[in-house]
Amino acid sequence: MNQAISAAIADEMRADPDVIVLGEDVAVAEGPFKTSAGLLDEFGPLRVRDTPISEMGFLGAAVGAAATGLRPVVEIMFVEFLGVALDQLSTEGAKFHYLSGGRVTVPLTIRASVGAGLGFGTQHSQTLESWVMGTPGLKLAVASGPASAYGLMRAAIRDDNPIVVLEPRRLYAQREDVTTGPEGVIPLGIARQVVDGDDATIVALGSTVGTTAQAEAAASWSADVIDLQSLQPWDRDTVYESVARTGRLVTVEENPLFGGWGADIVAAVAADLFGELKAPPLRITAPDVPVPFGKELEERYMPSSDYINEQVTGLLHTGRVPSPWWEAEKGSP
Amino acid sequence: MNQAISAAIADEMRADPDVIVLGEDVAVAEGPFKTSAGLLDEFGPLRVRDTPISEMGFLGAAVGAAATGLRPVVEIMFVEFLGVALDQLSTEGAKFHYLSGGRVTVPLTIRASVGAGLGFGTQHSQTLESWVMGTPGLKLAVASGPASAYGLMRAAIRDDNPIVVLEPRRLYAQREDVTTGPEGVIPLGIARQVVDGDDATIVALGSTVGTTAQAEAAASWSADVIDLQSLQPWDRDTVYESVARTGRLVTVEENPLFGGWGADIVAAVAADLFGELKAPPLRITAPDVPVPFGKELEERYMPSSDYINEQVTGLLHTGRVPSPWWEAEKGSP
Amino acid sequence: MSMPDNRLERRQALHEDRRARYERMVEIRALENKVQDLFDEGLVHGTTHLCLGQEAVAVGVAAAARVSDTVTCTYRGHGVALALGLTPVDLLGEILGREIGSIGGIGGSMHLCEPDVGLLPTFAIVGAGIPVAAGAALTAQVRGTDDAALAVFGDGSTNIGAFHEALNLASIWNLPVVFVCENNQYGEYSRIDLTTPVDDIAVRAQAYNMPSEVVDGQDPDNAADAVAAALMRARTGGGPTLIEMKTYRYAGHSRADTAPYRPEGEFERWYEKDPIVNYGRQLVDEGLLSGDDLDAVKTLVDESIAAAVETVLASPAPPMAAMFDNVLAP
Amino acid sequence: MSMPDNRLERRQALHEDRRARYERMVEIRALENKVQDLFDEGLVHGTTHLCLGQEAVAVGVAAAARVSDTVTCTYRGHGVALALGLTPVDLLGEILGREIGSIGGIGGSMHLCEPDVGLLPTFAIVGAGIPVAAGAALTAQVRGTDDAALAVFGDGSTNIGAFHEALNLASIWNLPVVFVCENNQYGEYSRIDLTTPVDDIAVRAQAYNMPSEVVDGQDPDNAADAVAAALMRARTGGGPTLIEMKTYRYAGHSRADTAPYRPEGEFERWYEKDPIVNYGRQLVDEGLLSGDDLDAVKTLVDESIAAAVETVLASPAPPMAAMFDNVLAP
Ligand SMILES: Cc1ncc(C[n+]2csc(CCOP(=O)(O)OP(=O)(O)O)c2C)c(N)n1
Ligand SMILES: Cc1ncc(C[n+]2csc(CCOP(=O)(O)OP(=O)(O)O)c2C)c(N)n1
Ligand SMILES: [Mg+2]
Ligand SMILES: [Mg+2]
Repeated sequence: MNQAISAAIADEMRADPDVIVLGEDVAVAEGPFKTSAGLLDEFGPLRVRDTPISEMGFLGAAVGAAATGLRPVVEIMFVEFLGVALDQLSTEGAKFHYLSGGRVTVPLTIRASVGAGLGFGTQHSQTLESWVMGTPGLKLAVASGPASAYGLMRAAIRDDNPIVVLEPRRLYAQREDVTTGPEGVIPLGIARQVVDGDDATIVALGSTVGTTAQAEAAASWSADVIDLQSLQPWDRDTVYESVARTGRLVTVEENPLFGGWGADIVAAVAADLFGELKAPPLRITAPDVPVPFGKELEERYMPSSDYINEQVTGLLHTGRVPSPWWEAEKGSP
Repeated sequence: MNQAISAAIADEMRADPDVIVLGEDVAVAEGPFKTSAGLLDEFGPLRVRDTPISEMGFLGAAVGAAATGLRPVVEIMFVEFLGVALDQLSTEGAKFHYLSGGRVTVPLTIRASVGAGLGFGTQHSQTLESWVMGTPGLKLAVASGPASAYGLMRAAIRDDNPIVVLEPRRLYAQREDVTTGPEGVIPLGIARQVVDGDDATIVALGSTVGTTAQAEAAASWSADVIDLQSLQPWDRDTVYESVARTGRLVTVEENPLFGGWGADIVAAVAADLFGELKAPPLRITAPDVPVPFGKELEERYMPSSDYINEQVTGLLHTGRVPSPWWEAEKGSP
Repeated sequence: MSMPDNRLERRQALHEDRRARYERMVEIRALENKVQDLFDEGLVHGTTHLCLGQEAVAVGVAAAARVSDTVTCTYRGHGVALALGLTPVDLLGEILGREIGSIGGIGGSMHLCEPDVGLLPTFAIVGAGIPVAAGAALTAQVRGTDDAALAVFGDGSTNIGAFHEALNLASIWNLPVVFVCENNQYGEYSRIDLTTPVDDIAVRAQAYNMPSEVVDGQDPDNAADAVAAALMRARTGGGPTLIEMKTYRYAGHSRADTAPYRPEGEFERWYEKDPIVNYGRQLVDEGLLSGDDLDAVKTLVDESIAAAVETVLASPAPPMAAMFDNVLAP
Repeated sequence: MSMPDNRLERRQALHEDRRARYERMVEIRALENKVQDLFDEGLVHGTTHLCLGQEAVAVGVAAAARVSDTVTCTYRGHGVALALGLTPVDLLGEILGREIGSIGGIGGSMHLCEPDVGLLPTFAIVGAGIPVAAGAALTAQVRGTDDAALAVFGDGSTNIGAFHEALNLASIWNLPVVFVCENNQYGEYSRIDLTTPVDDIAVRAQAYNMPSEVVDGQDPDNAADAVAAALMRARTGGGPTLIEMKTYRYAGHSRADTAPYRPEGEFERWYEKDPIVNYGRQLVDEGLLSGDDLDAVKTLVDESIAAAVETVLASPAPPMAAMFDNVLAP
């Protein structure tokens, strides 16, 4: 996936001289995750820049550059680092268009790596969509693999709004053939149905798309598996159409239950398709704990395909929301 | 309400010499909203301190002070300013207990004023619970008036965890008799039923508690109105008990729909009380826009008691979720 | 004497004509006093932060910068905005929340904007405009123009991280940006020495190996010259500069604050350096204006502000649907 | 020669005995090398940030501070943690994610903690520990003890806002805190001069009217003396100090980084100042140790690290339920 990201940025940089890249060690070192491979070589140090460690400063500079005509692509190495820079994203960049009566645009793409699974520990393993959600004026997309990353990244760079693109870190090493060029672009705000099935609609995002598809393939049931792709705005049409058909909604999230994006999907569906649900909506999530380091614990923290299978099976058999795995675990001494 | 807050802090400062107060202009000026009246006089400059404008710095210092034995109460004048300090709250303070194997505690209270209605404009009028939600290790409470502010503040200061207490700014001028002393303390994590009724369970928080009670009093229907008080953790027992009885759930939020706290309540109820809902869960919120300044626009932005009444009436009459007011408004030229 | 109401002409005048600088300072003061009156009459929803006493800094900055430069400024931005070329109607319209305002009444006193004269949306978050100005300078650098950017901010803002990060970035990238600190001696209700352990903000530039200067901010020519020199350095590849303008906030921090925390006699001492009184005297001494001219300026300005108030009060509130505009760019 | 395994004794030894300082540096180096080996063998889940080459700073800090002082430190904290008194088992246990680790295998390499010797949870966010140390100093000030706090952080961290805000706060409040910058010449893969426009980090203290000093960080006594002097000033009401320790990171930034970006000969030049080689030589010259003693220390340390690895590998992974512990305090 890191190659797809480099390629997407390179393609946009070729197409538009206003596209620049900023971040810590994105230039000479080509990015800590090699997501800007070849960019410095091809586009030079004026457009591809290593920054000091100062996320507020360079994200703010990117807001200013975007507001005056450039199209910066900013790397936030781990999404947690937005915690030192959120003001510029949410309170400045996201509100400039509004606060200029529509006369200033902020075509800014912020890429951030997210998620658990690589042993980076509690402060470098969250997904944190919740920090970005609920901010009108921002868009938010999440990549689920190489093709998805390529397509969303190109769309994000072309968009005239500030956009956060989250990249599940453990997918960087994933490889697949990617359609590049215009046909590879994935419009923002559109979900993608990955698997077709009957018994449920399972909405996944980022890292959980693959796990969910795997779960479905191995399961005794079949389901529509939807890669939401964009979270802000999210694609009601695709989700509603599917739920109207299957009658069951499941969301699969890598984040803790409380504050997770799944609640928004569930709340919307529960309100708008109330009569059409055959079973309670089920949210499959990580537990409400900081991400633990120990390898087995970290593995368990993320919803596995076995666990997804188990949970959906439970829902289908009983018509009720099954207990999450940790209820038993926490009970035991 | 500002007097109640001053009184709560003063009572805790009297009870425990480790309680200190930090913030911009909280000492000599007694707080921009007069929420620390009398504290400098009574407790002196060692314990009541004006800070430079550096929320990351003084919130971080408060984390360090809390981790080494003090019980700081930190004022974040407008909740948006957490955008320059979130790292210390969410990534440091909230995780210290976990990352010390339970050996370090962070008894830290962060007070922040929130909400629209006073004409402070787009960058000073949000509620932003969403920034704090979804962070295991943090607690979050929201005051709905003087007694509530007094009780929650005292509980927060005594608690051994980092807690954010949000204070709806337009309630500062509200006055009511407040039971002080131990009986006035409101345990965290407990909701309070404000009104009893039959037709629905309406869950409100902060500024919407009063508006909702008002709406209910004027309505042709009756409802349980619940002041959630604590959002993290929130009181499932009280909400579930009520919904199980009324069969209808409504949440009333001052924030935009997407990313709002109501989604979590709705998602939980939709899952756990699926069979018991007689109508779709309804979320009454502000529209998904930055907070506008113009007086009439800002008034309209916040759910009014008339609008709440209208929405709930619509739900009861049709059994469906009524359109929000802005659907019509946006449609018109 | 004339008062152009076209924004670009208003701006142009400051470059060419020192009498226009005087006029503009008088206008800023009159507008701010009017805002306070309107506030006291209950006509201003929300809050205001007046720049009374700081008029010369605003005019100096605007006189030195050109319209293709980008300026970021704070909530205490009425003066800077007027000086850059916005009209009293633009401002009062916005402050009073009317459709005719700078951004249609959606922003209020703290949120003004006018791209035509280089003003990005003003910032209600302390320090936030500083890195944004560095970013505007980055645009000029990447595009190879000789435009520059300016950040205008207060003394208290130099204690926040964004200031530090922006100056460091600007220095290491040699960005064409001028950081203008309006040291008005106070951040909210706190005197600067209670929050800031240095006497001169300008020394902070040393931490970034950046040139800096302390400037008397009560003289518009002086202010303009300092900014112009820094801009010239910026445009010619010499990198950023920090300029500390010593000035004074005559009013309280905001709204109804009467500044009781101010030591006795402080205001009076600063008033001896009043930019309008002194600059007027200077222009008279130089024979550029007569004493009568000064009175005429005042009269003209008062009339124009009164007319602006009238226009604004006759302008409608923004339509309800306006709150849904411009959330996202198409 | 003895190697106490009690944390307090380990710490105590550094105050009293320069041979212990030598031992501890050898131990840090051996442990870091072992961590690299274990990583290369695939036994370390996640990442590591080694402090090879920086051993003298860690030992100097720990020798000067007392256990009632509070220390904040970064992800590059193995050395500081060992020096403060944590045992190789504490560290390796945590790094390998075992129950026997410093915090039970919940944190990993970047998250060590030991309140008994004053170590708060180490920080994986650049700069975050700096204000937290100021806060620990605030506790001492409010309580009127003569304890102090120390923040240990890298050169690259001085470009982030938290550094600036913390130093400003510490200065204006005269807090008893010592800011120890380990200038190891690199932040990740970037040489410091690419991100930081000053030659000496120490000059940045001028922006806060704070004393500062550039110190040779390759000599543990030198480092200890500088920190001790600053601590003494802090304890006696003299306020904060910024100390820049010039040092060098022998390994890459993390994990498999081989530091290809390093200019030819740079490592070799720094290795001439190797803290262990030189300090060993010095102790021999002074007659405190013999050449054989140096060998014996190495052997002893290697054995103890080997034993620690064995102990740790025999320790179980944390139970699944451990992830639910300590989320909230009761
Ligand atoms: C991050 C942040 N913290 C606090 C505030 C509240 N606040 C508004 S103005 C102000 C004082 C700023 O002082 P200074 O920078 O000197 O500017 P001045 O108002 O004097 O022009 C403060 C603390 C804010 N708007 N943003
Ligand atoms: C806020 C933040 N930004 C970026 C990073 C990623 N990062 C980890 S270590 C590092 C380099 C830090 O350099 P320095 O402060 O010199 O410390 P050193 O690693 O050399 O000890 C960076 C950029 C981070 N952890 N936190
Ligand atoms: Mg000021
Ligand atoms: Mg370094």
